[in-house]
Amino acid sequence: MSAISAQLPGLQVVVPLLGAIIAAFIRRGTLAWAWATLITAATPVMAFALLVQVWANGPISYHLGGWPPPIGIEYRVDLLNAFVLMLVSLVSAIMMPYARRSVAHEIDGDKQAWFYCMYLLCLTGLLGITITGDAFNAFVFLEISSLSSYVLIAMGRDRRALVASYQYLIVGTIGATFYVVGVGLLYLVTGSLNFADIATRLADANVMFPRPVLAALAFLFVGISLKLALFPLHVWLPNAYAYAPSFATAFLAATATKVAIYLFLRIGFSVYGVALDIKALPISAVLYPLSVAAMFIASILAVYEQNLKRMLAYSSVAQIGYITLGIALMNQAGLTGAIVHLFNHALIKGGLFLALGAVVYRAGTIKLDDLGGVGRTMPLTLAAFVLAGMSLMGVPGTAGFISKYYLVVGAFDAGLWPVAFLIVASSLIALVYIGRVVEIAYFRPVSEAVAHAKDPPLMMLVPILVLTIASIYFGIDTELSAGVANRIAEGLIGALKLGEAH
Amino acid sequence: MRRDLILRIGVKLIIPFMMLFALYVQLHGDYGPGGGFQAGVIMAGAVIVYALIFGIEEAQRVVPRRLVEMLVPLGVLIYAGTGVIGLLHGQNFLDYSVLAADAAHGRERGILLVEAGVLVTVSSTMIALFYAFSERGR
Amino acid sequence: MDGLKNFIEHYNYVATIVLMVAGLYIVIARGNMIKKLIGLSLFQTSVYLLYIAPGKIIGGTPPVLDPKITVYSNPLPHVLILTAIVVGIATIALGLAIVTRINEAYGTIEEDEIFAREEQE
Amino acid sequence: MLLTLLVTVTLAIVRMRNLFGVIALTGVYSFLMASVLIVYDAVDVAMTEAAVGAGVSTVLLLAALHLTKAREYPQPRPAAIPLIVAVGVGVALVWATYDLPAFGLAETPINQHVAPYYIQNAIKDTMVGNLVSAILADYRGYDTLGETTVVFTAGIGVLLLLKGRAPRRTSGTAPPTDGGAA
Repeated sequence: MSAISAQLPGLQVVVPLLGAIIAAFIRRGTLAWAWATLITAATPVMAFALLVQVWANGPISYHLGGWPPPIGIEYRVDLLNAFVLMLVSLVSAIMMPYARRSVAHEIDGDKQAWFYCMYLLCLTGLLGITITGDAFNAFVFLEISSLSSYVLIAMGRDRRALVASYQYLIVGTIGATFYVVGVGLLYLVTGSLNFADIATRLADANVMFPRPVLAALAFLFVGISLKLALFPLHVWLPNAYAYAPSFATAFLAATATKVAIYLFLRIGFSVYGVALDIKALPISAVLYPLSVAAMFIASILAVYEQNLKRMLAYSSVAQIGYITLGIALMNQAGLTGAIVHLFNHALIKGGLFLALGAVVYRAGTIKLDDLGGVGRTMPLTLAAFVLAGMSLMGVPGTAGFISKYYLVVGAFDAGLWPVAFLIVASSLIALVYIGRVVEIAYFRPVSEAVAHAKDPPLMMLVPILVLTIASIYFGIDTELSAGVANRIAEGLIGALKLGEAH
Repeated sequence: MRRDLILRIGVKLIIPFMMLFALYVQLHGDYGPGGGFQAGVIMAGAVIVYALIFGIEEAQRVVPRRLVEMLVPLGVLIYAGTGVIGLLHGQNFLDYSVLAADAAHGRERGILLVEAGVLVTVSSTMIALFYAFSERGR
Repeated sequence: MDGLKNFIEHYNYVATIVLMVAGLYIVIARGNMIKKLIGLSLFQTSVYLLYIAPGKIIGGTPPVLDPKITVYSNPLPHVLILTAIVVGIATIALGLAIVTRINEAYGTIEEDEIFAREEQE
Repeated sequence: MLLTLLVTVTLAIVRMRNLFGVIALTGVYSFLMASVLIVYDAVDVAMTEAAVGAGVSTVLLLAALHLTKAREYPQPRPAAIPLIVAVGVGVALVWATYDLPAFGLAETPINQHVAPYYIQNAIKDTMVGNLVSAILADYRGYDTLGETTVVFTAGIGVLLLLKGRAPRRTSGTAPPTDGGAA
């Protein structure tokens, strides 16, 4: 037993990778789905075991190939990435039962098996980015997850999915190349690729080569921002989410951007923050205006959107703005808010997109005007949608409220009461776009498109309900979300090397 | 193009040498430039040249598409499987030192195995890409 | 004079940067989807020099061990760039497959025409 | 100097409108790049670049060009914004690299920190004399597994996209309704 637990960090990625390889041999869609479900279900178990280990004994270092860093590649698990691993794998596992019907409905029969292979590769890539302690290894796994997500998106039925996928490919590759340039500059000035090793050598490098050190940060920042869809670099996201198959949208929305945000935290705090005075770097100065712009402009764009998937996609851009705002605050409460919102938003958006996928499955459309009265023909689905939507707005008693609460406290702690006001004000816009759906779904006569629709089969309904209930539950019991996030923020801030003021 | 006897015979003569060269690049990778990736590209090149001259159906008779599609994941499986052997011996993933009596020989063997995995995946993927693009044209 | 000396010592960086700018320009400015992918691959290729040039040691030899030689150029950037090349070609291959499908679906691979068609719908 | 030639070819690629010519030029570009890499002692990389850039990518580009039968025509796109973005990135990099160590020195961080370990120990650890192979397949073998997985992903991805369903006709089909899944 102890032998296995020592190998857990490796297995966390190797199991889905082997799963994906074996899935490529499978021809039958249903069999591939069963296999993918089995593999996916194993990942949160491992992530949970890792989280427990790290919680009790501190960071774990796992040397791939037996070579110690910086000679070889290291997997380094601390509380932050154990938490993200847990989040990504758990949400994926919850979604898997849903996948079967939805994928069978939207993807041609002979392509389903490989669709699951792509999904497993994407999961492998995301877990690999999260767990690795090596900057270049993160790039390799970033590309695994990116290439597979381009394919997942291109599998959408609408021909616009192809264009969306192409645009994402262009933007994603530019982002990845910027990331490589940034890593290259860091490598030039420190001679190392290991995050922790770079951090120890960066302070000296900054004395000798201050410009490349700053430029590296800029390139990493832009590269990752393209991936995490930071406003105004989000243009690829709405179409990609709108035209991808429903399951792919829900999976990517709940996981991909979250992992990019994690990578941002890792580089900003664990590499730069440990070596240099993070408050002297222009991170906050750039993040504040962009985050606030995202919160308002993207939310307003959501209000005017007819296609509900695009509406939620714009809402995602706005929600990412809240997370980056929390990062920009750089204090205990703000960072806790950012991390807890990372968690809550994954649950909320996962639930919302799954609910929309159910509407696609039954009604065949997600154009708002066609969905009059859908709340009466698909009562449970729409109830879930509305509950998750309330959590999205941040109604007290929901998970979304907890995130907003910490963010507002963080803003006050930083002495920025206008920012606190903006957080509350922008949340009201979410009330408008979710309210619009409520109005049409419940107060309009039943339209032709939804007349014969009904709630989806149980296998699809249960994941929707689980995610929705979770996005309420974590507003009441905050031990696992905010409790852990708080300790992570404590760790990140405690490791910072701050300027003279402290 | 099909009537061009010299071309056809020339290609038939060249292809064995391309294959041989690919193997040389593969196995010589330990001591000189080369390795699984480069060898894979050359190997695929041989099949593609064959297909260009003799037509795609003829090429698929020699190297069936079904086989190529199986080989794509097989290469990665060889690579990852080599890593798993380390796991089974209680070492970390991809630790090749367990593959032979002493660590250095084990690692040498491990490098040979994973390079073979790379060769299989790269060459079959290149051929698969070629088939996919050329069949789409008809 | 000092500026010129510095320019020559950093000529490899300057060339790298020109390639990078050209590639990025093609990707953003051009509307033809194949041309964009070519620009993308130029952009990726330019990074190779950024990594490899600084690893070259004047007087060093390629990193293949030989008892007669003592100074080798740095092998690690070579390994990283090998990986980057492979990733690059994989991306381009996938991109071309998507472009082929776009051409089948729209009958064109000019971005502006595609957007114009979507406006009409 | 080779680098200057490389820059010249690049500018020609930017200017040229004939896609066939552009693809031929990218082949030239790759060979030049390979030559530069040999000068920098990166023989393995040069070999790969020549095989991939001049071989594989040219074949793929030509295949795609053949399938799409596309010609790039001049379009009235404004060139100012792209130029500003691209040049802006360039200026940032020039600014950044200005105080990096000059070319060819041994006393730089990258040549001092991790690399010497490989040079001194590779033959003892792995019995493989080509350091690139030793690092590629062993010390950083996990990256290479990832790299092989990327190839695998792209391979299956392209097959998924191009296999099966007969090509839809380019015109005449009604666009599917909003949101797919009709």
